[in-house]
Amino acid sequence: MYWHFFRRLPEVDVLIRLCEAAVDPWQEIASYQAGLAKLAGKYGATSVFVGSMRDFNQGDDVRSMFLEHYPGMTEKQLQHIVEQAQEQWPILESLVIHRVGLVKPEDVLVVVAVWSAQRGDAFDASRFIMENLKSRAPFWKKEVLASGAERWVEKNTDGYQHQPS
Amino acid sequence: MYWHFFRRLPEVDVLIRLCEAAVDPWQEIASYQAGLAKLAGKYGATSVFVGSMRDFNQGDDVRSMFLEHYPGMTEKQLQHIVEQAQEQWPILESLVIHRVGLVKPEDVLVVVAVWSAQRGDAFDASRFIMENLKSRAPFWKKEVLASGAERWVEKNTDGYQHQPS
Amino acid sequence: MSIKVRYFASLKESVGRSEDELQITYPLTVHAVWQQLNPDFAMPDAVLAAVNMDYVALDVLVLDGDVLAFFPPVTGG
Amino acid sequence: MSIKVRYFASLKESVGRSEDELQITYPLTVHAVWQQLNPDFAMPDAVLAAVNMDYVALDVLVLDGDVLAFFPPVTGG
Repeated sequence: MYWHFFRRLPEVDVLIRLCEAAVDPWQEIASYQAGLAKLAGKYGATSVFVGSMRDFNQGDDVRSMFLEHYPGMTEKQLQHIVEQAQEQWPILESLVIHRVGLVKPEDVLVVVAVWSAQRGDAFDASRFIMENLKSRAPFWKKEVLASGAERWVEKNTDGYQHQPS
Repeated sequence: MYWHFFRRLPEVDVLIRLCEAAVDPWQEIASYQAGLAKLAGKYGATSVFVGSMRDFNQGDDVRSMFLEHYPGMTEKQLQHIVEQAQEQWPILESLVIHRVGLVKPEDVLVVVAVWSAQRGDAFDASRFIMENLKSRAPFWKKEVLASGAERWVEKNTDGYQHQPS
Repeated sequence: MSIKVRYFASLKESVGRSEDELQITYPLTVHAVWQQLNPDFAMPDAVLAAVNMDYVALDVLVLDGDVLAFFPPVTGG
Repeated sequence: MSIKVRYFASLKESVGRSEDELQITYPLTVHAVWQQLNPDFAMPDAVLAAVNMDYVALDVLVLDGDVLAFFPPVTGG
């Protein structure tokens, strides 16, 4: 029906992890970076974004949240997003962690970290990965409000909007 | 000669620290964040930039580097930069750490972290702080090359250029 | 030809099922698959579709063995 | 009137001093202060100047008690 043209990607490592347990982002990044011995002295820039759960949304107190996802597709799309970032910026290494399942306010939901030689690339690539994750990775949030009522979050707020591609 | 119009700034905390000893950025951020109990559940976004020393620059191997600065002015300018960020974006908290003195390859040189409710603000503000730090904070790098030769770094490479203001 | 259809999140609740299996004798578009399986429920405007875990347009044809997924706009991160 | 002048980094090495003290009887611009203190060394184009730790243009007048600093483009971060 349609042709896929496969392209060889540069050899760049990325770790993509979905996590049911609580995430300590700084510990995760420190551990991951400790494993990057071969890149020591090569990267001058690390850009990190951590998204965490607020205790309010759209004017309501939120007690907890369930993060549903599409196993398999999530990993495939995140991999694809990171590969697209690698094609656009000379990044050396990336890390993407996302919570799934039941989460509580203050919990970390997502971690994106990018290592590169120059800071502009790390800034751009981490934001690209984050924005594309928000619009293309198949996660859905269902909030439990203080009242006990449940509701699906219907759309992501915010700046950049990208079409699925 | 010229008039200063002072403006009251919103009450936002910021920690600015110059550091002669080695910096563990993830530990620093974790510790600082642990002290933000009053903001727990309020921030949904943390954007972090870490700049570290590479072992090469302009085609040469670099053995070590001395970071000179202008004590007093450095803190004043960094404070001013963070206040300007606070005027432009609704950020909740910031952290700026910069090494001074003798540094070695792989050492962390700078840490900028911004906490905010929404991710766009944290991304924008952290990049603004970093770019302005690069162009306005009075730090100067002198490299010691593998050959033993010393040289002052004459300008910062990179994307954004801002005039001192 | 057999295709597997999956529903996620609020859409799963709306259709009342998480999966369907559809036997077809000729190729159908993504949109036509929805109509066959949900004759009384017009596909919501904002629905996203994926075939074999890649996003597709609604006029793409679904082939034997494909896994087709329908879901609402994503809200991760 | 007395003003204090400081030099940093490569500029400190070029002028061979880290500080000067200048007594003046009338206000001088930043640029004129440089010329008085460094008559044989034209101010490099890229030099930055700060009065009391704020950046200033080279035509700003320096006042009694001010601390004036000259330095090359900054390279931190």
